[in-house]
Amino acid sequence: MQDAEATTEPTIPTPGAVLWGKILRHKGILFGGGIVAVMVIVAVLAPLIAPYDPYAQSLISRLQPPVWLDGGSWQHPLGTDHLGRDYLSRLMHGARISLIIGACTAAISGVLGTTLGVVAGYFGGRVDTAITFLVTVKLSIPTILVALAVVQLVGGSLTVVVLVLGFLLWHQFAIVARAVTLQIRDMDYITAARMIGCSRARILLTEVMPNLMNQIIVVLTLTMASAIVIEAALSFLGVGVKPPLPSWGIMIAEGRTHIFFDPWLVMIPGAALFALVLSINLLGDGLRDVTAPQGRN
Amino acid sequence: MADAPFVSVSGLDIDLEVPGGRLHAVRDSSFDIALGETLCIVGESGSGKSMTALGLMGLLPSNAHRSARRLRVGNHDLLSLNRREMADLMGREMAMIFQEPMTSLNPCYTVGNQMSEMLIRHLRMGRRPALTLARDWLDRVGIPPTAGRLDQYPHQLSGGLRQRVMIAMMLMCSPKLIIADEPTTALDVTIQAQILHLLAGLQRELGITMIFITHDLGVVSRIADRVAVMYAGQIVEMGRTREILRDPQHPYTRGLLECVPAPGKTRPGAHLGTIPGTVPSLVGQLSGCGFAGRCPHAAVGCRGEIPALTVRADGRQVRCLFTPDALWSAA
Amino acid sequence: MLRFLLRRAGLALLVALCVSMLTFALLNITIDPALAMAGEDATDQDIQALRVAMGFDRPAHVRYLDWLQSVLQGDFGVSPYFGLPVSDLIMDRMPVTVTLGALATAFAVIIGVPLGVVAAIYPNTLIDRVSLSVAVFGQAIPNFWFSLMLIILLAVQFPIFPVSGTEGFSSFILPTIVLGTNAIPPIMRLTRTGMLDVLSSDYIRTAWAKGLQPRQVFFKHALRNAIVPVVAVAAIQAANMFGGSIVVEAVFALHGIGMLAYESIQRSDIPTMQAVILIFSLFFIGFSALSDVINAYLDPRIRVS
Amino acid sequence: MNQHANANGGTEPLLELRDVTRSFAVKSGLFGPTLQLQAVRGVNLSVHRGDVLALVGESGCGKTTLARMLMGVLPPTEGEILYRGQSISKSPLAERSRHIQAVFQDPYSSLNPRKTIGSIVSLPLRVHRQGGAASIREETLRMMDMVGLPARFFDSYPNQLSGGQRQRVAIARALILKPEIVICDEPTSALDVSVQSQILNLLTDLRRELNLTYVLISHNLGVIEHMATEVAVMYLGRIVEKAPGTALFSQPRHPYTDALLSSVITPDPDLGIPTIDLGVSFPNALSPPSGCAFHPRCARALDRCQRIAPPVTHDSKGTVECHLLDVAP
Repeated sequence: MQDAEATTEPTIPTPGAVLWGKILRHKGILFGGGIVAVMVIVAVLAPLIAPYDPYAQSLISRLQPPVWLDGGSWQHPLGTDHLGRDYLSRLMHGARISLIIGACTAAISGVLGTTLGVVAGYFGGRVDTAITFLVTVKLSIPTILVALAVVQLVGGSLTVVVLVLGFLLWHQFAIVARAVTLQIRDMDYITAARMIGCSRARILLTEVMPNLMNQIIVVLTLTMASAIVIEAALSFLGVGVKPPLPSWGIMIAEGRTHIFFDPWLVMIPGAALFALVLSINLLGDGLRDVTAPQGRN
Repeated sequence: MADAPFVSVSGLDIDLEVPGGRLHAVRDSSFDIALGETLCIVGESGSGKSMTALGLMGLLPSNAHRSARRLRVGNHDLLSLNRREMADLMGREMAMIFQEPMTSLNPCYTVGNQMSEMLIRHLRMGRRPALTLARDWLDRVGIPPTAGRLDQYPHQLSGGLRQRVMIAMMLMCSPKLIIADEPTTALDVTIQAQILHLLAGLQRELGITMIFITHDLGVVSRIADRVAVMYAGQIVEMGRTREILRDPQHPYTRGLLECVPAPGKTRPGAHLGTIPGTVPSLVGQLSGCGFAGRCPHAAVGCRGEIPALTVRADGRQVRCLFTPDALWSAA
Repeated sequence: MLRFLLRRAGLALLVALCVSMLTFALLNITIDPALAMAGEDATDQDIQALRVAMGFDRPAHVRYLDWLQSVLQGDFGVSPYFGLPVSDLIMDRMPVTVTLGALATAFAVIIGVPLGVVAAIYPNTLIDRVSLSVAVFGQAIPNFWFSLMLIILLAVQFPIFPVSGTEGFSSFILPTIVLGTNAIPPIMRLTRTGMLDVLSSDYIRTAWAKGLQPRQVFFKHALRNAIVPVVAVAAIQAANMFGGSIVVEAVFALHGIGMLAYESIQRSDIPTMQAVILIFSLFFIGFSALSDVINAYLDPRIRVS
Repeated sequence: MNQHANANGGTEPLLELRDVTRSFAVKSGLFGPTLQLQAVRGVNLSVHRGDVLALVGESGCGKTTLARMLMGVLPPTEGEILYRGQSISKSPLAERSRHIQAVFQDPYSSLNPRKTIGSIVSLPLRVHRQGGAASIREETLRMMDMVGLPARFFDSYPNQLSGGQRQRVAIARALILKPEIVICDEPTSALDVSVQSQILNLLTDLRRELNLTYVLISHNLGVIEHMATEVAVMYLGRIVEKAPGTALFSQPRHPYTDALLSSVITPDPDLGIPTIDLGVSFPNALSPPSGCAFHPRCARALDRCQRIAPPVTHDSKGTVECHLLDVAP
């Protein structure tokens, strides 16, 4: 029986307040969320705050080291690349590409996967069998390989990369949405809503979806992180967005030629990528922690 | 009781670390049980009855703290034992039967494996003789040894059968004390009666001392020699079963008995007795009688000091400032 | 049990068929393969000639069935770029990738599972925090950048390992670390949460109440139940690594299937692309079927009804 | 009490079940063969206005499946369920929901954790567009007051309420459309005894005030004896005995009813543990025994019980399905 009964007090806070309290006390969320917030601000304001035009080449000031190395200066705090472009400005504009790819991909795959998952979980039967099979087939398709192949054949642009990744990364949403919907479907409040005469659409939108959102948001963050990494990998391999766009993957690929003498050209954009992905993951893991159903004991 | 009691618990406190602070799940629990006697601990959810049992067995969850003045079973002082010595006692000297037969057996191993494992561990038996003994024990708890039950997995058995397996398994090493935590609550009524029969029969036959945890006053009345009624982490009344059920002296015990629909007592369509309100929170600093908030007889004094468990004339112990005369005659 | 195996194999075949169809459709119908293969400077005549030469002028379903029939006989066609039969190319590259896959899978499982178990047995201790940090780190680090960092750090600053090429066992060490590091987090996390779940279950409480020794409780009773979902995830990770990691093979210049995939994609070599995608899928399908069979062995609820 | 007038079948039944059967496809194991499980096998039953019809039986007897069919959320595979003579599977859901409502067992899963109490209780009114926002709020508060929920809970969430309070919310939601029939599926079995009695008293009062008809599903015979005017005993998907509550409890006629009643344990220290002669194993519902499904567990089973399905005896004392009725007077 419910031991929760023992702690029932009239002053128990609302679920929303409980959640916010937990979020504000969770170090991973605060740290990860903080870095993500800074990156988003930098990305949005990049055209205004970047010190130079990220495409402006200057052959006299090529391969200047960052300020903390010998020969570096505050003129180019992160140095310049092999074409003399300001590395800080390219990094700031690169954040835009990563975040746009991450957000758009997560949105497309989220809508696609969640819809499939909820439909499979709620209706069950043949519909479920079909969608589950679809997910199995999707899982068997190599994501990076197919993304590379399609982007290469169709031509690399931001839109193509977003669309391809959006259609390749929906499975996690479908799996999670289906599993949670299966649990919710058997809840008595769904039966009660059916008995009241609610339409299917109303039940799905007002009874199922709100209880699903927490888990979907977690998947959203994790999918965003993998989309960002995959885009960087594609661009690194020369099959993603095309130069001179300052994608971090392209910056790493270009810096690779100078890896033995100017390793910072690889380290800086890679570190930015690592930090962004790490903080999105920390945010997602944290959200999973705080929204997880109360454990036993 | 002339002899020293077989089980002696004194000043048992169990606190749980919960998000809001410390939950005082069991407070100053003390009881003695004679050899071969059955003590029922009865109470509602959150009363601390299961925590008492788990605390005695040393099976508390990791967020729990246990302290006591005395915890003795037979010649063993449980407070002085380390983890390894305690493990030697568990299953051998004192065993426990749990509430949920469906989840209390490991789904990955056969019945025979899980039963013989006990004998191999405690009695240093070989695998073969252990399996033979396990088969005998299944027969003893009413499972005919024919159908190759030893090779079956738990999910192939019904709830009643699993509970029989559990009982056989826990009694195989002939423990002196058995703690049964709501062993029949998850079962159907007809199965419940059968399991109670089995348990009571084996207990008498083997001379085992039993602590039986339940929320069901009906079960208490049929199986217990003595009863401890728990409320909000404390024993509020303790004594011989007949006396407690016939003449409850704590307002909570009395209220609880009136809530149970019983034939002849309540007419269809009539009202049952109720205890208004809900159980108080046990988190943080507690004061006064735990039942004061729901007690129809609560007075100013009830909210100050925590009342002590006092021994009354017939040997029963009651945690209430008032005597029944003062309470019911006025009402 | 036999029935289970047959039905599982049937499902695997069906999935393989669907994947082959999808792959074929993706590379032949959604785009014009002749146009893609001809390159940018090709004239219309060149493209038309290529179309006829490669048989791209026939209807798609005919080409698919044709292709499928050859594939079933082990013939993936001839690579226009390499000028060799694709099956020869694959057989040539397979040993490198399989070696790397086996090493990396072993590395990930050997580190991930024990770390997860220990973290669950001692939750909220130093060891738990360390293993969680390892997981967070391994999950977030982009593997191509991690490869480059290892090259900078180990191969250049402390030249112990070869940084590229396929020269004996030592050239597999860095790629194994990179691939394995990516696979450790899911395995470790799932082992940890699985163990934590199982350790708070009723039957583990029963095991303690039986007076069993910690070793028996943790390894006999808990691990067997907790490992079931881990097997499934480890199979997915293994499939990814056996299928060839393009990124890692490209960075370390290992001539495996991943490298072959990269080369064929850069040259729009469609027969080879189709073959490597199919090979990868077959690894995935095979490994996930294997994990289901292992789990049926581990968990009698799947096996015995 | 007008229960006896009802039992005679003098008035038209409010709810009637005719040969209702429900089977499920069950998969054994992940890839095992599919089997048919007959959860409810040809049930005939009628509920009259003002009745409290209790369905009792052990787990797996089909009472929950039957309840879900009465709620209209699970269609019968065969047979018909009639409300005032009309098949409920044919009447639109919106129409049905005004007459039949339900209260569920688990007060934790029956309320959407993301909605406020006010929004949960008022949902039926909003779905059926009964009045404007102000009048809906007023009606909701009136209903909450009726079930003993203070108005300050209007904006609370379910997690802020105790189990008993949640069950009051569920009752308010069920009654706000003023239905005639309320299906109570184990309404108190998740609650503590002291809370159970509060909810039972509330249900008793509401029935009197609103002239309700209850179908009460329970495994607790104490609760049933206290509440029910009519009792139907289920065993392996069939109703083996149906009789007015007082008659059934004083004079059970089916051996299963007898066993069930004698296994009830009331708080009486003078009595021992009852002996139940039912054997240890429960029959497999996937392949119910031939003849009378109860014969393998029946201590008085005759030869023909194994072969021939027992006849339905319908007389002034109720309905029984047993061969023994002809043998022993």
